[in-house]
Amino acid sequence: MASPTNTRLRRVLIRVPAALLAASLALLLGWSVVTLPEPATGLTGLVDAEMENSGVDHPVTAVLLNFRGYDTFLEVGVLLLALVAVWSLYLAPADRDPETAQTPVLGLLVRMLVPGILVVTVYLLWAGTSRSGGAFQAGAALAAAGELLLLAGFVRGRFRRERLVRFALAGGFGIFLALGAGFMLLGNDLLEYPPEFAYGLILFIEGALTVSIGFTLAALFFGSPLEAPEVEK
Amino acid sequence: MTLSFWMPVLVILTSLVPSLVIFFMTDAQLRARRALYLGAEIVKLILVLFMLVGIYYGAFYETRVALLPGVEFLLRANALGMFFLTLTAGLWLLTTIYSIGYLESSPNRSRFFGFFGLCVTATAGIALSGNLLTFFLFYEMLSLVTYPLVIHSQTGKALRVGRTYLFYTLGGGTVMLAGVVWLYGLAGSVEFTEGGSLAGVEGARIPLTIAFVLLMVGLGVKSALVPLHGWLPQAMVAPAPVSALLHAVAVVKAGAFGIVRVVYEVYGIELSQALGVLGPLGALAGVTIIYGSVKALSQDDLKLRLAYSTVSQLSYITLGVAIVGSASTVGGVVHLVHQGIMKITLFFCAGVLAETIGVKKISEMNGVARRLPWTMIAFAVGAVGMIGLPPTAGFISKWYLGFGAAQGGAYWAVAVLAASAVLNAAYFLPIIYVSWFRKPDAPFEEKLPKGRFETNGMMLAPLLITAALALLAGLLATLDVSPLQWTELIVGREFSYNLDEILP
Amino acid sequence: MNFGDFFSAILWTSPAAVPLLLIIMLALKPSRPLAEALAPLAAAPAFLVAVFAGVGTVIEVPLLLGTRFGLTETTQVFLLFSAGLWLLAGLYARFYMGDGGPSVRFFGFFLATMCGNLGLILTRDVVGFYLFFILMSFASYGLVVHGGSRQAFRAGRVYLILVVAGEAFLLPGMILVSVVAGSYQLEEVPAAVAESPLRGLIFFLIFAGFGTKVSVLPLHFSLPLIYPAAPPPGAAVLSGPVIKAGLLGWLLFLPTGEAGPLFWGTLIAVAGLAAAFYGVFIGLTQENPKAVLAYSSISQMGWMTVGLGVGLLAPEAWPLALAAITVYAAHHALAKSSLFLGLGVTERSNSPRTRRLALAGLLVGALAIAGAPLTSGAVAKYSLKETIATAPGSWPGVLDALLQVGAVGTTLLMARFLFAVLPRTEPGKLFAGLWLPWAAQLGLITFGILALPGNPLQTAGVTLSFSTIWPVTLGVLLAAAFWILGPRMGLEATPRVPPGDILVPLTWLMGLSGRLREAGIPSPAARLADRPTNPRYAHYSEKLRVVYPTWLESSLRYWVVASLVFLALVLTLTFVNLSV
Amino acid sequence: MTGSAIVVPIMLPLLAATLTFFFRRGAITMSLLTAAGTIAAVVVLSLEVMDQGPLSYTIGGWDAPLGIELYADGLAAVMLLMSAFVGTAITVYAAGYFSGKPAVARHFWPLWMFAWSSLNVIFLSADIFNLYVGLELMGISAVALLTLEGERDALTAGMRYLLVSLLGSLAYLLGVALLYGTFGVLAVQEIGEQMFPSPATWTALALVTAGMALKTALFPLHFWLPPAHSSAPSPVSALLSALVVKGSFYLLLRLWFDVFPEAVTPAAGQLLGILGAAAIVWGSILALVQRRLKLLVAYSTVAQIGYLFILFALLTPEAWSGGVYHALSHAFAKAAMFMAAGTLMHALGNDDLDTLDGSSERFPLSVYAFGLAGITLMGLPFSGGFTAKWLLLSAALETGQWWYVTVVLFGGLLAAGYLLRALAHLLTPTPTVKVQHEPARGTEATALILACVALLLGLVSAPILELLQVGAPLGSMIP
Amino acid sequence: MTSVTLYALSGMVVVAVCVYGLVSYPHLIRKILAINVMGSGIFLVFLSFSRRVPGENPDPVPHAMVLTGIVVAVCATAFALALARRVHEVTRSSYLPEEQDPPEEAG
Repeated sequence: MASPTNTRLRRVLIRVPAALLAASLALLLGWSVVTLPEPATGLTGLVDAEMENSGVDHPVTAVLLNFRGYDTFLEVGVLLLALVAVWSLYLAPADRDPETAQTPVLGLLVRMLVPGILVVTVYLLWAGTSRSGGAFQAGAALAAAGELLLLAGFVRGRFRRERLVRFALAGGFGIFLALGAGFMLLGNDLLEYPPEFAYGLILFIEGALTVSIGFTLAALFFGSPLEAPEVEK
Repeated sequence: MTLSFWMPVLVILTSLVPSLVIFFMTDAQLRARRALYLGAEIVKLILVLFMLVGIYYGAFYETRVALLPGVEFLLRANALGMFFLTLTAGLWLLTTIYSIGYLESSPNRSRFFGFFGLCVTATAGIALSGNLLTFFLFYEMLSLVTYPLVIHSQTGKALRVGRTYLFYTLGGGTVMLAGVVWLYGLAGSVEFTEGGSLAGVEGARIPLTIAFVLLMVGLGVKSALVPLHGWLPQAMVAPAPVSALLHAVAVVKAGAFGIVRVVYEVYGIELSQALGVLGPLGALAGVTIIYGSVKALSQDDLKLRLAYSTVSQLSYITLGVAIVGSASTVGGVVHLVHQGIMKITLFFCAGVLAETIGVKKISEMNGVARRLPWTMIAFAVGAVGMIGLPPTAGFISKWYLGFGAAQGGAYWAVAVLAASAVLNAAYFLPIIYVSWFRKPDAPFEEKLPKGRFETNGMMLAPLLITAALALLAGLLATLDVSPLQWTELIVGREFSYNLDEILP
Repeated sequence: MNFGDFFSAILWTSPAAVPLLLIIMLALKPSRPLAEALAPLAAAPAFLVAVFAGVGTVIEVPLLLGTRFGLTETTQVFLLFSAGLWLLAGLYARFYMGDGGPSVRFFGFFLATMCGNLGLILTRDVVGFYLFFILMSFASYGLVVHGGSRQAFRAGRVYLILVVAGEAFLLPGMILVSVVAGSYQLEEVPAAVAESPLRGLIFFLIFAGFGTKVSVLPLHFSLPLIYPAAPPPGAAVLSGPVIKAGLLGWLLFLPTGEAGPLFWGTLIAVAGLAAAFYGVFIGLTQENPKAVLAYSSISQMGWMTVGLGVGLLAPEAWPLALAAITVYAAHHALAKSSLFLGLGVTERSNSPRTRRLALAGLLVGALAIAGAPLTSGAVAKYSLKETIATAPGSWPGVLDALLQVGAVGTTLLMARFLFAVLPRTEPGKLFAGLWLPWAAQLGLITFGILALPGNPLQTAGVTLSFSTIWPVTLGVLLAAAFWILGPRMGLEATPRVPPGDILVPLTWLMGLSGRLREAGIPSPAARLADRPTNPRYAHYSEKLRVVYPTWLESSLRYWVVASLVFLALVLTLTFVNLSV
Repeated sequence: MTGSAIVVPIMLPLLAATLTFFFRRGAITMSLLTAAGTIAAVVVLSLEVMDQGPLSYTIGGWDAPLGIELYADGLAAVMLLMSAFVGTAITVYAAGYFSGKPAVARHFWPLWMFAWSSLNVIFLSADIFNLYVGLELMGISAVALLTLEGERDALTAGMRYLLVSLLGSLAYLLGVALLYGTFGVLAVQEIGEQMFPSPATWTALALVTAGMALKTALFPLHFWLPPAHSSAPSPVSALLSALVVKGSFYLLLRLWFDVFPEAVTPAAGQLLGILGAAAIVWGSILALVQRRLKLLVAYSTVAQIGYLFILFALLTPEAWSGGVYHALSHAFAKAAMFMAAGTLMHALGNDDLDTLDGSSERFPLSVYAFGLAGITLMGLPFSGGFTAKWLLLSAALETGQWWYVTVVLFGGLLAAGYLLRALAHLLTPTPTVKVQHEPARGTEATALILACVALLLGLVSAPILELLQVGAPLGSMIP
Repeated sequence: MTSVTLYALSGMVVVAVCVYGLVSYPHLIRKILAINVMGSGIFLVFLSFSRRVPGENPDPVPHAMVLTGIVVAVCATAFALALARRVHEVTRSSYLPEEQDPPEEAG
């Protein structure tokens, strides 16, 4: 029987009920949003109360790195996981030979842009403690620089010194874990930073995270594993 | 933990541990396995006899382990349990000797003896169980553990039979589980107490009746009541010792034993009568008796005929239980042992016939007695017992059954007994006639090397012992050591009957 | 159990125990010759018990359900003539059989039947009686099939079917009796049965159960087959003590001597009469002398049944009736077995002189059966006549006349037997051991009457009265007339009824379903069983079981369907909450 | 603040994940050390929970509404025990299974460590957003493990599984958003106390339940499970069926009984119960018609999951304990069964039932493991499955919903049906059994040990049930 | 109906549209796109809740959650795209097996 999927009839058969159901879902969600309790409560009060011993003065970074540091820790774990997952697929490397890719305009552009991006990354990292910014935004910028280099063929996706590459990728998560668990030996809870060192620690962790996130996102963009496959799959 | 705690556990372990060990022994270690096995059995028999004497003088053995909050794993030795346990322990020893002789050459014997031991562990568990849940646990274990024995020969046919066997037993088990859970819901922990533990539960008549029906279906599968007996004739595909111990003693008896337990020690006779469930149960048993015998008439295969006769003989026990009256109860319960002894003799003979001269069909049995005189004498004793002629054990149980039925006014039961006697004669006497009074039409094919006796000594000895037991249980019924006296002790002590009703 | 008890226990159980012991010795090779020698005397202990042991001493033996041994007046008489007969038959058999395999097998069954017979006479409890009765019935099968011929096995099969049928009636009967009596003692049985509400049912079961052994009318067809089949000593024993055991069963279990409804009495009397005359008519048409004797047994047992019926009708005169039946039974046992043994002797006596002597002996036996004066037959008939006189209402007159006619009939039957014996001879040596026991028997039935209690002369005088003489003489005259005129009047072509008469239609009926099946008309059950499952049905089940579920499952896999189901679940969950 | 035993089950596997990612060699020893460490920590934690009652642990020193709390009650402890022991068995099995394939093993260990820690994150977290992150961690690592060996149908099944998993997580996230919008807190305890029925909470409940039902493959939404679990490499299909599925089920349990108790209506519970009953029947029917062994076992998972959802309709302490106990014993039995099936398929080439004929002679241990695991799945006596079935049955009878009684009983029979069909093939003797390659060293033994533990759970159920009652939402079952 | 609920409603509409997209377009990349955009829709809803809190600066916790959510979404989408590419490499089709579509419809 010709499956309805490949006929015009099929499109109608699918689309109409799908639209109906999607609409009813929208109505349901809308209705629930509208009827939310008016004096909305939030955690602003608590956050402000605890701001001074969070080590940073930007509330989002405080929540992100200190109050709910555990979420961020796991989130970086997810990032590393995604990297391993993509590498486990052993995708074929994009077949881009450097000569053709490097038109003169692109070459010049890359040589000017990359240092600029690096400066922006450092700024974003620094700003995180007081204004919106921080490890993720800086990491993203860094990743953009990396992708430019890869696209322009400045960097071939194969690094010989594999251990360094792996440290760059896993370093952020490793340091975060080491520090978080390390302080437990001094008797306080997991991921609990003594208030007086909090600022320095958070900044250090954010720096490491920025590097790792940048490299990981670039590697994810590139797809196939960055080190030479020691044995064919 | 006093002796009374460890004794039941010890009895169970003496058959569990050796069978687990035997699983891992290769077929070659013949001598070691045989020694381990026989040693375990003898130890178990001694323990059982020790407990038997203990119980006689009022000792108390109980093991109580909390399985689930509010639900216990309880092993308790009471007179009825010991009765069944002694039967199985004794016949297990004989069957092992027999199967050692029987399986001289067949492959993967350690697997056979392993599962064989597990099956007897389950039966011992059933005998010693103190409450309905423990009984159910071992009851289901028995179904599982006998499956590999039924499909031991691993032919296509055996596997098909195995499937029907499991379909029946697991189906029955599931239905029974519903009943057990329901009772636990209604009356908390259901222990086997004198006069029935549910006697106190008032109201809730409908659920109690439904639960009773569920339990009876579950137990009916193993005790081969008519609609649920389909698996028994088919299970004859199993090797002889299996069909001897399992389908003549352990498996089917577990069902009948269960029915006795449920009617007398779970519901109690008054409550069962009040619920009016005994009438239909008795009727069903009557129908099974007649049906089994009629079907047996038309079977040419010897083991099939014996299987159908088991179907009918088993329902004597259910009939005895269903008829309200101390004498019929005694008749029913004592038939538990008598039928076991007699039927195992017949199956042993069938096994010898098959193994020594390759005779499986009754049409091939002309003049067999000339070649195997002693086997056929034992067969005759067993057959006469089945018909219920004095002086064999079969007569005693049939006599008490009839006596109780007449006393209780259930004359239809007396008629059923008479009819079944005729039918049994109709399908057993021709076998005796053919084997004794006809000349063999062709010389028999000799399958075993010519030894000192007519067949392998290890197969002949158990055969003759059980035949002698069948005779003695009848002749010396009035002596204290006889199964009859022990049953009167059970009925008097545990089923809340006053003994003076029974005749001297 | 002090020594006295022990000794008496041995004494009482020996009649039954000795034969069993001998059987075991026969089975084992080393002790076989000794056992063969002792076998004929196996009945001796029983005879001694009958003569010396007093009446009424009861011993409890822990056998089966506690069997009890003892004697009453009637059972003592039964034991007397039975043991005597077993002794004589044993001696006769020793010589008739010779030695070797078959004789050992014969003696095996012979001893087993003896143990059963003597046991049931001696035992005083219901279960014991049932045990020994069953043992006797099944063991006597061996005597019947000893010949090994096809007819013997056919007779054996018929006999076995009757025994099993009898057992089917006896088991419930025994159970009901012991329930009603509340105990196993035989003494309390008749009284308890009389006033129990189940009297009718018990009566029928006991009557039918033992009737198969006594071969009362509808159940008589096995005798004409088994007597010809069995060897002479076997037949003698079967026609003597074994058949009387059935009668003893009736005497012990039926509510004799108690006031009861007249219906049962009349029924039994009528059945007796019918059997008496039926036996004579069919007997006359028989070829084989043994078959004739079988029919004569049926008729004589008929007369005893009449006596029993009368006894039931007049309960107050029951002791007299009991005595009469016992005497008649004793007479018939002795006389009939003497004829069988005599038949064995005449067939083997080939020299004219011994042949004439044997025929004379047979004549004496036949006369005794016919009730000629100076024979035990006369005494039996006289005692029967006295009991008939005690019958209520118009019964005495009718019965008296019938008795006389019956006597004539019996004499004719005996004549028929003698004509049938003439041409027959059989190879085999005539041992002294053969005709001696026979002669002893003849002596008993003629001069035995002198040994009866009461003064001998008076009883001899009674037998000489006219009423016993004319029927016999008339019978002899008629027989002579037939013998002379028969060949000329073409009477030879009297209708030949096959032995076992009603058995023929019965077997035809039984074989009906078998023949129908061969004729291609399958029984409904067979037609149902092999109805072929039509292929279409199989196809549907395959479709239902496999095709639909897999199609439905794969359709679930479409993303569209999956997501729609997901959304539907979300919506139903919320609405379910809203609605409640 | 209590001892740090509660943190170890999460941190140790994460540490191992980074180390195994970093160093090429020594991955197996690191994983085995992690397994031992986790078992020790979990046992210590269970003992603490047993005598001190539910433990809570604030991360980063910030208290509940602001910071994230870890919460360990009886349910969490039992689930942690399950994940620790089954995880260890899977680690040992995988060590043997992947010894021949270094390229695949290279990525297996970090992924497996991530999956293992994500399970422990979910079991211990008491913060609804944190649960989302844990859920994502589990989802991605599960799919990555599934597509590890790169076969054709594993990839397509993986793709479908990823889309389904993401859809489920996003639905859950939307539910979290609505809850935060209504209550402004993320801690499970606080929300539970302030919960009141309103359109937002109903929608949140619906979204969350639907999401988790999709990830746990409840009946109508189970389409992705069979292809995924049957095409995965055997240690992966064992961990998917035994552990990953239980993660989302645990989350649903946590939400229904701790977050939404007031908003939940009996009708909603009945809906889930009916879907569960339908799952039992549907899964078994399809398992009966499968030709491939691993597909048969996968459909058996669909059926067994049905048992878990019946407790939502019964709502009594016995039912709740029964459902959880079933999850526990099913984890052991199903892991053993998939391992055994995997070994046989690996050894004989393919897992078509006909080619598996007679494998009992060559691989008795695996067939015995398959059989013993089957006993637990059928819920026959002396097995963990029986205890669970007993509790569910008594609860169903107590609440008078006898149709669940028939379904639970009938389910056991159906399970017997399809498992014995498979066993019959394994047992029929065939002359020649063509063995492709010998199974790795420890693999067969691990499967047998797991199956035996599943049986043992039947005997030793009393202490585990007592542990389970600590902080049980519907009150303790033990009077 | 403050302006903030308007944002929340729009977020919900985005989610609904993405569900429709996920359902009716069989192409894998379209499905991954739908899932990614649905994530953003949910983050929009989150942020609108942070603004509903009284007081001048918004509630920082939703911001942190959204940040974490975005990173997770990035990871998931990256892995999904890589997987889709691998599926295409192996099966030469960018559709799930049960929804094989003729190329012309792919538009």
